[in-house]
Amino acid sequence: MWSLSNISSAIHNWLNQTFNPTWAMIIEMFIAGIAVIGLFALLGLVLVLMERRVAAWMQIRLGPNRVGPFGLLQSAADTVKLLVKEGMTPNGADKFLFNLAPFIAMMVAMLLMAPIAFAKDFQLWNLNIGVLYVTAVSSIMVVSILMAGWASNNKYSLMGAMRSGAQIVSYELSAGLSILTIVVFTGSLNIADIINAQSNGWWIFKGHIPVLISFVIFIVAVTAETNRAPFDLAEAESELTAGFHTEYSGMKFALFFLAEYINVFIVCAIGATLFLGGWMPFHIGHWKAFNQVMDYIPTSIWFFGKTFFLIFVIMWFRWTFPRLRIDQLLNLEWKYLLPISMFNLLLATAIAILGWHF
Amino acid sequence: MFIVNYIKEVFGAIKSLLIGMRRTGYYFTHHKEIITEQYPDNRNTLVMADRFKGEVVLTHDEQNEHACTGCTACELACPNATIKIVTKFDITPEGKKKKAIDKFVYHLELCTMCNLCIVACPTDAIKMAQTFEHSVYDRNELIKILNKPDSKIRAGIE
Amino acid sequence: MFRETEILKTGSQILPIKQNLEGAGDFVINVGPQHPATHGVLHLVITLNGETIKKVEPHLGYIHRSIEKMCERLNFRQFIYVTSRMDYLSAHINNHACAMCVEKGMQLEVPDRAQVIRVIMDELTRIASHELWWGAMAMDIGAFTPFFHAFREREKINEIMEETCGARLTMNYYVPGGLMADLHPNFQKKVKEFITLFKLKIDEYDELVTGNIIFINRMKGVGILSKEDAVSYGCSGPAARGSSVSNDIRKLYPYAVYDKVQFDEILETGCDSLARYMVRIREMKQSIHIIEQLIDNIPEGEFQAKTKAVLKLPKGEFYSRVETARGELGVYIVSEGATTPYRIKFRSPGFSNLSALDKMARGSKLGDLVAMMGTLDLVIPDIDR
Amino acid sequence: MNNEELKIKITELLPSAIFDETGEWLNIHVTPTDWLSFAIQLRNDDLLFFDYLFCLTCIDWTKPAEEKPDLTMVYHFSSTKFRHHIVVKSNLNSSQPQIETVSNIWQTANFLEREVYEMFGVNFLNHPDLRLLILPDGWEGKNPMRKNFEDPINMIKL
Repeated sequence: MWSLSNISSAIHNWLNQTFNPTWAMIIEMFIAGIAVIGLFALLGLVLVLMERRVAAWMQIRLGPNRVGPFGLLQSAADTVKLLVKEGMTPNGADKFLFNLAPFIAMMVAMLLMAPIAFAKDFQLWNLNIGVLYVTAVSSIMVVSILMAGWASNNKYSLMGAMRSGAQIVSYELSAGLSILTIVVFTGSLNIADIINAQSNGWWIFKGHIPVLISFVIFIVAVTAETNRAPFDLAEAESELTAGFHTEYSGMKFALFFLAEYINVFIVCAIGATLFLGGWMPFHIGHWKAFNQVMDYIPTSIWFFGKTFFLIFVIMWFRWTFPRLRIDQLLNLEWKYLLPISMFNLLLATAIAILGWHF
Repeated sequence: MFIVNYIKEVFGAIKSLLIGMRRTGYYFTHHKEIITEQYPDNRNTLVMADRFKGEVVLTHDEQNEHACTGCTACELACPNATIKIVTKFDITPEGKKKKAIDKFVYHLELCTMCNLCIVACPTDAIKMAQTFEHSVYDRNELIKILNKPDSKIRAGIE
Repeated sequence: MFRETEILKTGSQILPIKQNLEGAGDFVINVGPQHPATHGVLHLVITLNGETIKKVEPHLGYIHRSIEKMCERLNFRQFIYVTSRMDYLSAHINNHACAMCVEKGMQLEVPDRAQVIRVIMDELTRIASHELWWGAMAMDIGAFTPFFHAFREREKINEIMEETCGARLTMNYYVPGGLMADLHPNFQKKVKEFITLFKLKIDEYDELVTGNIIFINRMKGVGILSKEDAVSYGCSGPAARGSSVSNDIRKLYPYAVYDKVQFDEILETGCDSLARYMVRIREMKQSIHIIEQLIDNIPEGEFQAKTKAVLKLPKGEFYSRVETARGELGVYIVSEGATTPYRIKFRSPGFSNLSALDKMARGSKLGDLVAMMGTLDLVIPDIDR
Repeated sequence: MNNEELKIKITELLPSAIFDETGEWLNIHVTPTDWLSFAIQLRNDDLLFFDYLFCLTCIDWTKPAEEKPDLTMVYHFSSTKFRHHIVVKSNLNSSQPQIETVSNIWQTANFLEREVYEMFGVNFLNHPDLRLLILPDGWEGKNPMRKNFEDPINMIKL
């Protein structure tokens, strides 16, 4: 009754009864937009707080605990601070591109939200090439970073942007190849189909070693793609002060900051969808009772739980490892991840053709 | 064998990373290890070390008497001209003139807490206090006069 | 794209930047004076070709307080406190050098108790300094967590210092002829507690940083400083010992009671950043070893020799050398027989170590520069004085 | 080598050297004109092998009233092979203080000489990069470490 899909279809039906289909469509789009922006804001608040807490606990600190109960309002206070801050544009900067860049970063993050299935039958756009769409659109992120770096007219920014360009372009490859492993197994690019194919077991359990390897590679590659430590060369605080967003302040900086977290959320959502079964509950073989209990947990909770687990893993990376150097970063991709994932794709194809997977 | 070495290298690398993650994971789950001191909240229970050098004070007893003879040993010992002693001449009951301090001026803003004045004092009149919250809005508030009004030198101290 | 700034047109001193601008493909960036990796106000003008460093040129003086000149008007008791502010991470050891130099000039006999306590304090300071270096260096190369872990142990040392010396950073505990005050009754107990804790935690350092594959790759083969260069550039301390130059003053020219305790001079042959890193990590264990030998054997007796109220050094020149956490600190006093030094020169380890940075950095990547600066363990007030 | 052996050896190399054994180490006075050739011999001689220049500084003997500088360069050498030390001193010409650089023999002298150059105004001939190191760019005026330096704004006279 209260599942997200029921609510959405109820709204859909009511709108269609009240208005003519075109208006209903427009209103629905409007609602979807508001919902996405609302989700963005919420995710930004939650993820920033989560990151700070994870970092604090790993660093034997307490973390934010002053604003609100248990410091829950800390990120809200930060947002207010960023909102009222002066958004400066440097004198020598290319003003148009400088101001455009954070919005592009944000738009890319928003576009990526479209094909993600948040719960059972709850998806903005069930695209038949959903996976391809995600990999394609996420590459546009690099444009905003390059734009920010170039337009800032700052040497640190430029270096950060150039590093990030090299990095994202290379890591696209292994991220794409590891996604392809799942596509090969499923035989579909449609995200809903991929999730349905996992109704009798998640791919990470069904797919033998190739999926395990591609899962690891996927996590590493998306960490690099989202410019998170240990691959945060575009920011590289101790080398480039703040990398591509050195010159940004106030809300423009906040948009970059938010976009980074949203991107982390999205890639983790994709990871959860492809490898951990999206909203599919956890089932064990023939344990009927156990499986039924699992089914009672709402599908949206399953989805967010898995996603946040992956986000936690990525945060765990960040607060444990030192940063790589730019040449080592590219070595890792071209000498290790890419050959391994290519070989892995071959293996996966063979297994898929021979039907050795469960 | 190239391939064997390659695979060994990869697994060795992953193992070393996992060891590090185990360590941070341990601290993530063991909150008893947290060492944060919540400073302004624990003000009531905070105990400073008894030798902590916070600021120079002139000790007064209950009769509002101190032990400073105004010999300026501390003034000479100070590397930064933190202490300035202004003397005056008291008239003793016998009608003699006697040197005594008028003002013991102490510039906290110049003080580096080097403890040399305390060591130099022949009568142990001054000592280091354990206060440390010295922030004020006006720099002039840091110029302190250490002898309390109407205080006198303790009898028997030369 | 990069316009010449105002400074370029006016100052003759900035000429090299202009020359570099004219070079094809060169890219000049200023690291510092405000930069996360310099831990202070070091200003490095770096000429890059892409990511590769062509030249590093330090510009100093942002925290120059002319301590040498200041000391010329402070008497021999007073000038010691100023030196805590040079290399603030090894304040005790700086004070030790100055006190020793004055004692040498006056031929003061320092009581055994004071000598032993001085060595214990020096070694505690060395551990504290290396702890901070370890955390800060890990932070330089991108790992934030070790910083806090290092501070946990350093905090214990600070508490010990606070209890006995009354301050946490600039203690001013040594005076010519001994110590300012006797040990706090809790001292031995607390130091023993610290030793137990430290031995437990030092292995975590290896788990978290030393063994990490990313860390090893970041450090290995980075910032090569050959043995000959290390000597020629006057490098000292772990920076030189990582290039297998034996120059531990504690071992070669023992002072205080270093000739009576047993410890090893740590030498590594790697000549790179990893070697310098390992020297420091192993040195911490040696320091603990020294403290363990001495902590139960502090002789009873006076903590301070009897001295006159006004110290006067005879006419002449006096030089004392100690091993600080960063290397060899020399104090050179020229006395004219007055109560103040006529000329005083501090041979600071950081200054010489920094001069080797250009040699080390050429040809490596920008990311390596922070690793090199990290392993040189630069403390800027020590360089500028 | 001990001081006596060093003396004999150095007298062979430089007959005009004047020795002084009052300090901890053997002091040798040389004239600025002899310095460069002597320095090369100190570094390259197989028995001396002074490869470690650990301290380079300058002493200003000028009385505050005088204008002409009266400077002494002081070099502390040690050998990492034989562990012996010498101190080389050179009195500079008081009207035009200049001496040959040794920065191509001992690399560390590069920075140390730059420091002496700006602080004392000693001109090092043939120095590869004789620019201000510590003082701000465009510094004009006297050399701060000279005894006759006065800065009415920042120096507090007691």
